Amino acid sequence: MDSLLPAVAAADAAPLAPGQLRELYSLMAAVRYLDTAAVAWQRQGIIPGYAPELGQEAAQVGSAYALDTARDFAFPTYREMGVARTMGVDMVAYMSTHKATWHGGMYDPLASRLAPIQAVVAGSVLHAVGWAHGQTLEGNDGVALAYFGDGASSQGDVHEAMNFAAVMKAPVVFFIQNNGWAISVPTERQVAGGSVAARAAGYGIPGIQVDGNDVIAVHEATRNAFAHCRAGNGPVVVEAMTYRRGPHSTADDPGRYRSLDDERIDAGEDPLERLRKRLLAEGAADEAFFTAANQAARAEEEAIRTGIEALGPRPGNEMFDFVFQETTPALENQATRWREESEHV
Amino acid sequence: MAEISFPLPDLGEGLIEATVLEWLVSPGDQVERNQPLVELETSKSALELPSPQAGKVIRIHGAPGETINVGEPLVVFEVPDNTAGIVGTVPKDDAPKRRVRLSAVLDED
Amino acid sequence: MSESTTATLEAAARNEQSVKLSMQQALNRALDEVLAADPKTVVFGEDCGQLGGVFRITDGLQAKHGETRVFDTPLAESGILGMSVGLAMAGFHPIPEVQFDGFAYPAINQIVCQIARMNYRSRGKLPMPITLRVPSFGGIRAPEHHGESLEALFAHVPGLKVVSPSDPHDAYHLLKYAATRPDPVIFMEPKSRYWQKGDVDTADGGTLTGARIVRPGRHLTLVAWGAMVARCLQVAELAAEDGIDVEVLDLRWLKPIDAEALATSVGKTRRAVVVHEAPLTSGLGAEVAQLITQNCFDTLKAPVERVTGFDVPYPSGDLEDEYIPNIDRILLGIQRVLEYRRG
Amino acid sequence: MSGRHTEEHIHTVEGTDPHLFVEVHEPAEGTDAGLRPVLLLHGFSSSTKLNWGDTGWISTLKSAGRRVITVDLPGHGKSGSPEDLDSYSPSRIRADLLQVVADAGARPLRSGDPASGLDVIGYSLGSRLAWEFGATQPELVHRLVLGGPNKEDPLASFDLAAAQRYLADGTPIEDESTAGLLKMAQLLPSNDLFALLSLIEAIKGEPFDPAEAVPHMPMLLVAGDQDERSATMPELASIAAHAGGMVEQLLVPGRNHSNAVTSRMFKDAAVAFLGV
Repeated sequence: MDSLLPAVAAADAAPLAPGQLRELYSLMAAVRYLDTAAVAWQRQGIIPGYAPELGQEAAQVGSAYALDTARDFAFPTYREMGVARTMGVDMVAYMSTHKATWHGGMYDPLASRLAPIQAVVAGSVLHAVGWAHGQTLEGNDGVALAYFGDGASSQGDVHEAMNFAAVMKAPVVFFIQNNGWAISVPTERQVAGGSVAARAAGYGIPGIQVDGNDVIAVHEATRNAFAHCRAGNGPVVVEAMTYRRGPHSTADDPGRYRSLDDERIDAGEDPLERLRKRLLAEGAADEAFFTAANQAARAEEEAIRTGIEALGPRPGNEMFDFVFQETTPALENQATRWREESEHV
Repeated sequence: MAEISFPLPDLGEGLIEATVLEWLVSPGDQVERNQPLVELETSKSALELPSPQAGKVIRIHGAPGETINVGEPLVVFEVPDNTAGIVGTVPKDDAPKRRVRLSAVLDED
Repeated sequence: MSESTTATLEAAARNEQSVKLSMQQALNRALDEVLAADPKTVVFGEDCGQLGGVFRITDGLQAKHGETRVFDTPLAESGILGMSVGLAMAGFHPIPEVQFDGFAYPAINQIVCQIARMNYRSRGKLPMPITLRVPSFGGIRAPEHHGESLEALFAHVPGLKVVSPSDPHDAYHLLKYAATRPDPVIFMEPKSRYWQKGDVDTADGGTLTGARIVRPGRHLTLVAWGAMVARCLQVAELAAEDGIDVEVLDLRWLKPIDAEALATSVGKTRRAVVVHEAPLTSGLGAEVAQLITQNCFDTLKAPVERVTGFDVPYPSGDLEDEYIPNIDRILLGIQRVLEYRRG
Repeated sequence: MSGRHTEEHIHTVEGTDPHLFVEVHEPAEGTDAGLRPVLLLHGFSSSTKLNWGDTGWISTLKSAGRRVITVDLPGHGKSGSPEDLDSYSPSRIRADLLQVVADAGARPLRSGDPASGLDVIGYSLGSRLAWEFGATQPELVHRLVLGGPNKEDPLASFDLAAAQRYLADGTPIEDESTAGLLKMAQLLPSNDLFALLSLIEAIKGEPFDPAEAVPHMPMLLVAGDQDERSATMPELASIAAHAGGMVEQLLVPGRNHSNAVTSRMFKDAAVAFLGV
């Protein structure tokens, strides 16, 4: 497997500054608090469901931290809360999808550079290729960052996307969070050969496997991948080996397919704890920083909770308003009928 | 320009081959659709094969007296790229044929 | 310049605007003009570049507009349509082609779950101005999956619009119209009509929304679209020999359906037969029949008849003529309506 | 085939309708030579389609500006298969043909009017019928082209009993000509064997005797030089010549009785011979 990106390995290899490392920690903490809280909100009846990303904070924050929202674009699945937070998306607008307010979330995908939340497994990977090819056609240097998991890698669309991107030299970073589980099926029964990154060789493009719980390693790998793409060298596959510490979603019961002992052994070290130790060891942060970061994360979570609780249902006419840019007479009739009949009762 | 090969068609009733009697066109000839291409003889009858399309004849297969199997190349045309090699056939706008006639007393109320 | 000279020049200009083209040529010209007019338009699909597409609809466009505007993709329909979504998100106006109706099936996920919904999902922030060209319907004795009629499937999907031209003039104008819309349009080209020529008035497309009366009549309305329009016109001529004056309504837009045109026509003729190649059950004919019944129930002289393909997989070429509504089956459908007497 | 079907105008001869399938093919657009119509008479066990359509004769004549009348003989092609033996007799067929061409617009010859009269092209059995038709209708028939002609009708020596035995229980047919003719008839699933045997029976009742009535109008005799069935063509020519008619003969090299009919040489000669 390619671990080097020859064109850029040396060029963009400056280590992260202490301030950037602290920022990474703050982001991961914010994500951890919100993620943990969201599971609680579901239990409390504030939101009907949620897909936690506990344990994947390093993979999400580390990769999204490499993205330049002035020119790049990210294509999430339904489990990229950490990506959204890192990209600075309004988190009430983002979490509204889990409140069942609006499928794609209430944020503006164009302004935030984050495509709408995608419920179809591997549904958006091809979109990233199309968007990226658009950059080539326009002569822009934007890069598409396509998120998907080990389970999604079984979908034919992922093959089509990698093949298209490789043929067209489209600037796409295929970022796989291999979290060990596709709901109840472990990676070894999902990914033949054990690695998605290994497939890259078949497309003649670089494929990198990286410790997905090491935020610095993830970030550096993604940053190099971006540089490779931006230089016109075509797509890259980055596979972050991580662990889904929580259930697939709040409707899932991992006790039916894995034990707590398994989880303890397989999950490895908590990515936040790992970064904390490193910051302390390098003298980049002290306990006061961590206390402050955790407090800020808690405050942020409270604010988002308030926002989510305040979020009422969208007006029913929006069902009709966003189907087309140019509506149709039949749809207008249905909207009128809906209004009359809903007001009648 | 593109080449399109016209194989010996099934001449009906399960015939599997035909013998070339005489070519009516030569390589280089420009032919119109339905222009006679070749005289063929089968075990049942002799017939003249009309050209399935317009185009320039590039190659012909089978000297007089030689037998060609159904499906084997008979003649190769050069045609404008437009319709060369498209999938399926180009349907003809035949004059409508009917068996059904309408009968109705229309009460114009 | 004298008045008569001006008139002559205008007449000459008008003549130039009316040209005889096949539908293949008309579509090719429409794409050419759309590519020239809008630098954000991209045309792509399997073999769309140098080959010019399996039906030559994109013939010569790559040479003229360049490989960044007109290009070949790998052979994967889901990839083509998924890529269209991304291009639309990047501000392009994609005009992808799937080579044949049946090859839209591998792309159904991207068409239904993505293209049709992205505008909705993004609350109007990510419009999908995608015109998906699908050579459609049967009649050319082609292999399996090359003769299908998917209009009901597409029309059932919220967020898609569906249109099918029946002659070169409409093909030219409807494609130009569809390609400049901000919503996804499934453009179903009747592949059996690609090569017949007709007059195309390039200057005046007429009304491009809604249905079109292609032959006025008094006694009965034949509703059709795509390749069945030409056949219904033949049927109308034959019916005229028998003293029945048939109106032929080309529905054109299969979504949204022009319910008003249906009501106006059948309100006048009081009898209707809808003709399509697709299978009977849950075909678009059922929708048409319902709309007519809804709006013309009081004046209808007979239940709306449907003359359609059968609920069978589209057959091989040898049986095609048995499957596609032929002149006699349509005439028999008309006869059933004419003979109908209430209770 | 884009012929005009004349079935709307049914005339009966001798009180019964022969159910003959007749088509009139107009000259190709813009080519009308202004000449009399050409009647085509096909051979035994053939049809208008096989003898004249698929072989390119109709299109050749149309392109030459000729109006063409085709008719399927009783029991052949798209014509009916009457049950009475009389409907198949050559004399009855000649009477029906006269009615057919009259209905199709053929008019008696008038001096100086190239559109008057009728040209007739026959092949094999059709040539026999044409010979007799010309001999009995001198006021109507302008010229004759007889392809694959024979002085003696091979059908007259057909062993009808042997054929019927063969069809009933498979008893082999000894007579080679009979076996060959029956095999030819059986090759086409569309043939009505009962009707063909009726035709043979009727012909045996009225065998061909070219000397009995000899046509006097100009005639062109054509056969393949490998055509054994037309070996007596020169004798037929001399009968006609002795009677004072103008006779031309043409041998098509390399062709036999079944494949001479498509020959371009044959068609060109016929078009030229009739184009006066």
